[in-house]
Amino acid sequence: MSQGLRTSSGGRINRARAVRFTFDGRELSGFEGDTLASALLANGVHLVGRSFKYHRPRGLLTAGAEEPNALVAIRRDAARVTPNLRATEVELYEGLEAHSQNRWPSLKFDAGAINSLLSPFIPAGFYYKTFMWPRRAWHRLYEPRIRAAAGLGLAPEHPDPDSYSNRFAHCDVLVVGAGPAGLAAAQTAAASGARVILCDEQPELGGSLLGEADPGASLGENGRDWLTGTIRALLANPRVTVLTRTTAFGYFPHNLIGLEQRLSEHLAQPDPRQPRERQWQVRARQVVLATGAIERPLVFPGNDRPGVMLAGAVRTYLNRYGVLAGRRAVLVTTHDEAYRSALDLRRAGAAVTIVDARESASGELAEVARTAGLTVHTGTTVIGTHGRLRVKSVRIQRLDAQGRAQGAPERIDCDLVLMSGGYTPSVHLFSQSRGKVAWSEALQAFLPGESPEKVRCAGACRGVFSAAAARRDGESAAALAARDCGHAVNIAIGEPQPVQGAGAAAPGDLPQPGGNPPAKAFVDWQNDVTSRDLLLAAREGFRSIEHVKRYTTTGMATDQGKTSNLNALAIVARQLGKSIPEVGLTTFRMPYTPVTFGSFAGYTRGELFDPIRTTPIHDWAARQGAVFEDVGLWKRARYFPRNGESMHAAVARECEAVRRGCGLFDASTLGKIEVVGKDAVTFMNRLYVNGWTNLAVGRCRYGILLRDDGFIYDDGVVARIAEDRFHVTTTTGGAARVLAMMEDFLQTEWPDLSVWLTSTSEQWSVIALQGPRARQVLEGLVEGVDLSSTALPHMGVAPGKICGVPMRLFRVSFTGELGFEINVPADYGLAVWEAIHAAGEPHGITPYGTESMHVLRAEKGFIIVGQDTDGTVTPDDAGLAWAIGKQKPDFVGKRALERPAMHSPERKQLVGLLTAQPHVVLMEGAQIVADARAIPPSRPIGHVTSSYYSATLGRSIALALVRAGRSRMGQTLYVPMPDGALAVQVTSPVFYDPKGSRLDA
Amino acid sequence: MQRFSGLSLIRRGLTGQRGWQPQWRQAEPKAAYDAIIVGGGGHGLGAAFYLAKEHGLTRVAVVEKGWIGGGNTGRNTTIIRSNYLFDESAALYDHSVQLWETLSQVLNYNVMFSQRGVMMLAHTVHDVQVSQRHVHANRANGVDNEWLTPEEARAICPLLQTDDIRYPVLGAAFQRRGGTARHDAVAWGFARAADALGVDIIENCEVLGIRRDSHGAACGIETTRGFIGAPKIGVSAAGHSSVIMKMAGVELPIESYPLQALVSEPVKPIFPCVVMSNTIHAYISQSDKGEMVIGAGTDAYTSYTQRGGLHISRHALEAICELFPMFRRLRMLRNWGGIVDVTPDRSPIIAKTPVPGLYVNCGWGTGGFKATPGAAHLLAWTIAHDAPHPINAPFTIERFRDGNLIDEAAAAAVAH
Amino acid sequence: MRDLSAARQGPYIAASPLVRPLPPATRLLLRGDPDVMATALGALGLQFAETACRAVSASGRAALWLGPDERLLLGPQAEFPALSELLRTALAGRAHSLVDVSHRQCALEVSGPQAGLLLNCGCPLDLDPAAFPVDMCTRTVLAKAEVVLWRTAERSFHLEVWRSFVPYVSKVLSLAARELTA
Amino acid sequence: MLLINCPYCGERPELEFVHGGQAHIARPGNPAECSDQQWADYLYRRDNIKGVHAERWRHTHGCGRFFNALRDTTSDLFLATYKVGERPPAQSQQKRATA
Repeated sequence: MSQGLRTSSGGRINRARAVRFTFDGRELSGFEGDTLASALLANGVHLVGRSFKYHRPRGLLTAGAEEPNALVAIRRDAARVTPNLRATEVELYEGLEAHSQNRWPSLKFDAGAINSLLSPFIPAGFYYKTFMWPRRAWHRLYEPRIRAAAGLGLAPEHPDPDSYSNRFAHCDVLVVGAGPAGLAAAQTAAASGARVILCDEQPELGGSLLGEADPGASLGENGRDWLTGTIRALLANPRVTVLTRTTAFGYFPHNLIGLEQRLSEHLAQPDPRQPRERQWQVRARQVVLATGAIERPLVFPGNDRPGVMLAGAVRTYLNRYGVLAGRRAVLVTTHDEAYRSALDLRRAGAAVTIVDARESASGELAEVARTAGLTVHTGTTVIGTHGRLRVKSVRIQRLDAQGRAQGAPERIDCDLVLMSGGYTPSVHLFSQSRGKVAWSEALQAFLPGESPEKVRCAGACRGVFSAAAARRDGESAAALAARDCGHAVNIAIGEPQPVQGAGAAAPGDLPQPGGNPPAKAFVDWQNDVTSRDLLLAAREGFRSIEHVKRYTTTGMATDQGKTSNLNALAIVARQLGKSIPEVGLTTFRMPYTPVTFGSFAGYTRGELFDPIRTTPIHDWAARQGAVFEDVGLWKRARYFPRNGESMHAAVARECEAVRRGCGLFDASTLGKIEVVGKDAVTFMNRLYVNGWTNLAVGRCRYGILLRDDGFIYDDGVVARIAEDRFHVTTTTGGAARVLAMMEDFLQTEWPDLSVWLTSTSEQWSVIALQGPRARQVLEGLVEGVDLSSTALPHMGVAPGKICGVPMRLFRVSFTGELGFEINVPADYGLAVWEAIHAAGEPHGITPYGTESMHVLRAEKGFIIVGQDTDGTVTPDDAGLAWAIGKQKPDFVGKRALERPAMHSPERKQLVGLLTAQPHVVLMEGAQIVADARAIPPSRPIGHVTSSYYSATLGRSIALALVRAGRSRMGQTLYVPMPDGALAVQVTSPVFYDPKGSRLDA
Repeated sequence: MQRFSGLSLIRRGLTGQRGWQPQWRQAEPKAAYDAIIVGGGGHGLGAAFYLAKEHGLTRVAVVEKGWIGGGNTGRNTTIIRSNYLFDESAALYDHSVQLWETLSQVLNYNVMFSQRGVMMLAHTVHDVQVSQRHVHANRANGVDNEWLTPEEARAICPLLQTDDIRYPVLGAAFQRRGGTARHDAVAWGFARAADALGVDIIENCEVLGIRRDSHGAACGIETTRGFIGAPKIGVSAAGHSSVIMKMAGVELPIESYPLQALVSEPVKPIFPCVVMSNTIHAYISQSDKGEMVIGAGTDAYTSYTQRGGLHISRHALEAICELFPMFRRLRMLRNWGGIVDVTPDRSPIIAKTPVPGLYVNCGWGTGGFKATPGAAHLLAWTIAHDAPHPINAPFTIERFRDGNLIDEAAAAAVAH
Repeated sequence: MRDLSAARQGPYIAASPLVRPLPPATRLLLRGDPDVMATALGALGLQFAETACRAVSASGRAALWLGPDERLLLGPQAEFPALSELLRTALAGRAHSLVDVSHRQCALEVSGPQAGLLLNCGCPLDLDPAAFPVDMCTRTVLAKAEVVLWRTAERSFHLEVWRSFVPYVSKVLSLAARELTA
Repeated sequence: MLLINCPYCGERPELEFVHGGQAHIARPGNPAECSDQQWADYLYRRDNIKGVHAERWRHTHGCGRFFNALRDTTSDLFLATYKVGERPPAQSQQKRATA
């Protein structure tokens, strides 16, 4: 299959390297340097896609990122299928496999094309007006049909094996776009010594110059040498980072710009260990936007047939890729610049007829065209085209000044139609910087004005279209930017020149004889929005451009209106009798062009999605076959199953061991804060509900922390290590929160206090040894501390050594048994744990996990903040009012506790619940009602917070928050479950050793 | 009001669809009305509709600073559910879901309410406890919600990755009556129906002040298009509620934060329901056009810029890629932001205010869209009766003074 | 009964070409007013200066400014008793807080011509020598972990990482390093 | 990701900071004398200004200090940052924040 439309010479492709690829299974070949689009064209393939709604056959419209039609899926293997890529952006590589989209069974014969016949009955927004009867049909019948017809490419179905990377970067001057303006800007900034980043979405530097027959010639004196010299200098300069295949997709506050660098998309065999894309977050002191301009299509009947393309694109395919898109071309234009394309085509041997809608075409280029023998029709419009899968002819009609037909329409046979409505400066990124754009009547375009960010625009994106002028514009913008960064600018550069008008034509649709709006005149190619749709929207009262956009979906396709917004705006403005600036633009939003989800995630995936925090004893537990649970970022051993035990069986065994012998529990994840200073006790008194003044050195107390709304925020044992030093423990989840709250009060409310905070959460490994035999196990190991109850009573703390390692020994118990918590410096945690475990063998020492800890503490009626409380529970609700220091004038939350709602008898209070059938374990979160027969909405009076089977008590136990709970002791309440209500009796929350005698063993 | 139906489409199709009239009039402000609604979003337009339809108040005006549906109504992720924890919230949001179920027919405007189910994932033991409490509490309040095992969750949403991810999915709470709707259609549907009942919809009319009579009661609003009088003023201005209410000296306990959302490029249908995860902060559904609609969290600081930081979108997409690893290759098409007014207990305020004749509907935070018809109906009732409906009675400004908070966020957040 | 004082077990550290674990050290977190800092640094033989985000180091000891009233004092592991005692006596009677955090965190060294580039895979700071000169130190973030970053030489950074975050930080650096060495 | 000028450490990325809500809301000296409304106002009432407002930040992953800032909530640009205890620098409320 020879490349029928390939020119014999020319183009920036490597004709020595043929590259084979497939499109919908067809074997084709192009050259190295081709895009999929140019290679397809070279092979005479114009039909590349089907439109979203009417499934109309579509060909390439453009040669760049603004392409609305040529959306393809690229498949490398089953797990590497990427939908919705633009063929114009896909660089060809050996063995590339491309598939067209949104058509069944094939591109040529698409059943969806039926919609095109139904088009009179399915205008814009038709789905709001129907599909409402019968009511149930929407979910079962209509919606599935609509969803099946919608969507473009197929969503990937397998996990993506590719990896993505991210990088922060900083520079003095970030230049976006490496066309004439951008290259000049980067070079000028670099020359001043500034640190520069230059990025461009293309694989090659040069921007619009790449589409010219002789790049550089248009750059003024020694243009060619300047171009090659500048590129070489930039690539060699260590202070300049040049990023090709990199799109600046988002402008964020304070000059933070998001870049998307495609690293391996163009390679036949990417290295699997290397990332596919990298997302940069660049903080730039100054930004120079040189983002160029996008050619506007024209709106006339039948302007969407394959073979109808933008004039600049045809010129690019010819000059850059050596592809002559057609032999008999018709150029339809309202703009002088487009004549260059006609002249280049002519030179390449194509026949070209020019149809200029303007009254006269007197520009210099028009004269050149005429002298080159091209026929130029003026004051002529296009009233239709012909050709289903490829344009075959256009019908043109001369109009008089009043728009009336003059003479008969004329048909011109052709295989290619070029169109150009002028250029739209790309102000996307500038607008994202919250810069204000202003309408230029002379240029018929919105130009960048002022921005609150440190940004300047240069070249075509601010209406300076000629390459030579753009070059000078880039130099002056960069000189000012470099100067604002404090770099001396050595060359005399004036202020950027104000923009002069170039007599551009107004956007909108070409005039039609008799003025009635034509059928099938497309404004938004991809979403199939016609000028008639816009008129319908205006007619139905959608007058704001934002309403028109949402009602017709113009500008909402994957090209985000890059080729349609201005024309749509102009058509709506004329319909409403307003000027274009009065109607205004819709909001520009990131990303400029679509950006891969994976690159936003970067390294944050799998094991690195969130840090996995493990304690010093984790590996020992893992070797024992522990099952772990996630608590915040921590992994905590939940239970230690032996030879296939269920959790239930393991927990029963572990609890038995603690109650009878002794158990070992890793409490290292608890938060720990060292509060030090002469005002430490004053600080603790102001913060926690408890009184601390009378807590002796060497003693501990269970502390409760509220927030100033009166609700329990955290709790934990507080030990007085010295007169001016407290060791405060918090819940695992509360560690960072509590420290932040403490610093807040200290720094902003009580800066006079002489006290400081230091987190010691990870300084200490904490080994809880609980059970009647705990002391016997410890005796052999510790030195320098008297373990007797008199010397070290319950809630005592003492320094000492264990196996030669410094230790803080706490006598505390969260199980109700004789208990110790051995705190040793973290790196010693594992060795000391193993030593204690070994010493405990004869005493039946057993490791237990968080599940057993929960059961043991529930048997004692101890609360777990976050489970038995939920941010709406006061100390009294939880039965902890005893902890409140009565004489204290204030503590955090005290005032809030005096509010009326805090004393309502109807508050939920913590109680115990015993099921009528002892072996039934209530579900945590189950609701409690007073009346068994209550049918929803049954206004429950409480809910179960903790519920377990207690091996010790031989039955299930539960804690619950119940309205006026403490006044319902002995009452029977009900827990509604799907298969019937369960009877429960309200009891005290302490089920085991209520007097606490076992603690003082 | 021209009737919408398949037939009407065909009939008018024969004459080039030129027979359609404006869906709502571009009304000029009159000097006085029986009631004014400030804010032309779904809540405001809906309130005007219910005032006219259920309370016979037809001299009503909706005053909108920009274009109707241009605020949060046009910027949200369109999720609808009522599986809230507390009795007061369950009643409020389910009142709304019940209205959603017939809204297309009531308005004769297809709002595309799709009850495809909303699945809230549980990743930790704590999550499981919180989710199951929701399931039980919802069932007790007559709100459908069921607990799913990871296998059952995957049966409903096959793409969901439950294992060998950082926080494996331990289960999910699934409300079948939850789902999504087409947000723009809600604003336009209410506008058209209200307009047909005589309500004046006045766009491009910014409120500059609230005038009060000698007794201190509200009696009208100063706007960029002149003074408009009315004895009853309902403010439903979402992120701008503080700005408007301060004009009447009413201080609110709300802060306005940027909330971002994003869509992918459209793909063929592959995602059947709505999936949400509090633990890894992400929620996702697929629009009828084929785009994945993904919600992010709020930014850390208050802002009226309607945009947020790149790190916030990155955080949301990290989570989506973790739960749906095949979506890594999808591409973001568009990212935007709104302004959500957040109260200390994450529950709304639909109530009378200290200023007689002035009513407020605000504080919906990230959950306003799902409440649209319910909030509208209750605001209209409160205005018409000068007293709250039993459902919105608890949602007062005074609750913060007395401590009767309805704290939906607290329950989920605290990890022991 | 065995003496375990030598049986230390640090966290897992993923290997990577530019990252080297540093040996265990003495770490004392000192909080107090500038005059307390001056006294302490004097006692340690270090040159006191009030400048923010700067570290001073001499003969194996260092003092890292982490906040206006907070410095991390580093020394060899063996000198822990001597240093603690030296500071206790020097600061006796002065309002301050001195807390041993030797085991709370571990130190990694990131060095080589691409050290800054590697760190910028997760650290948002400008690590160009002009912006982050030798002896600059600060708490900052690296991906989802908090670290203390201290440039000890033109191409060498000292990283302090809390113990349970060391596996995560080292794995992120190891993964990101793959792109640099290729 | 904002760039925030910490009064102690200089310009740092937002990732190192935690927002602390509206500034200059001092906790009442003697809570016992406050009415319920006054206490609720301390806890919950916020100005939520659209324009230049004073807010708190903490350089959590930095020097750890709380400080205040004047920021324009319609552009997210900072006018000034200043230490706890200092008065906000004289800024006319209407001055538009420029970069």
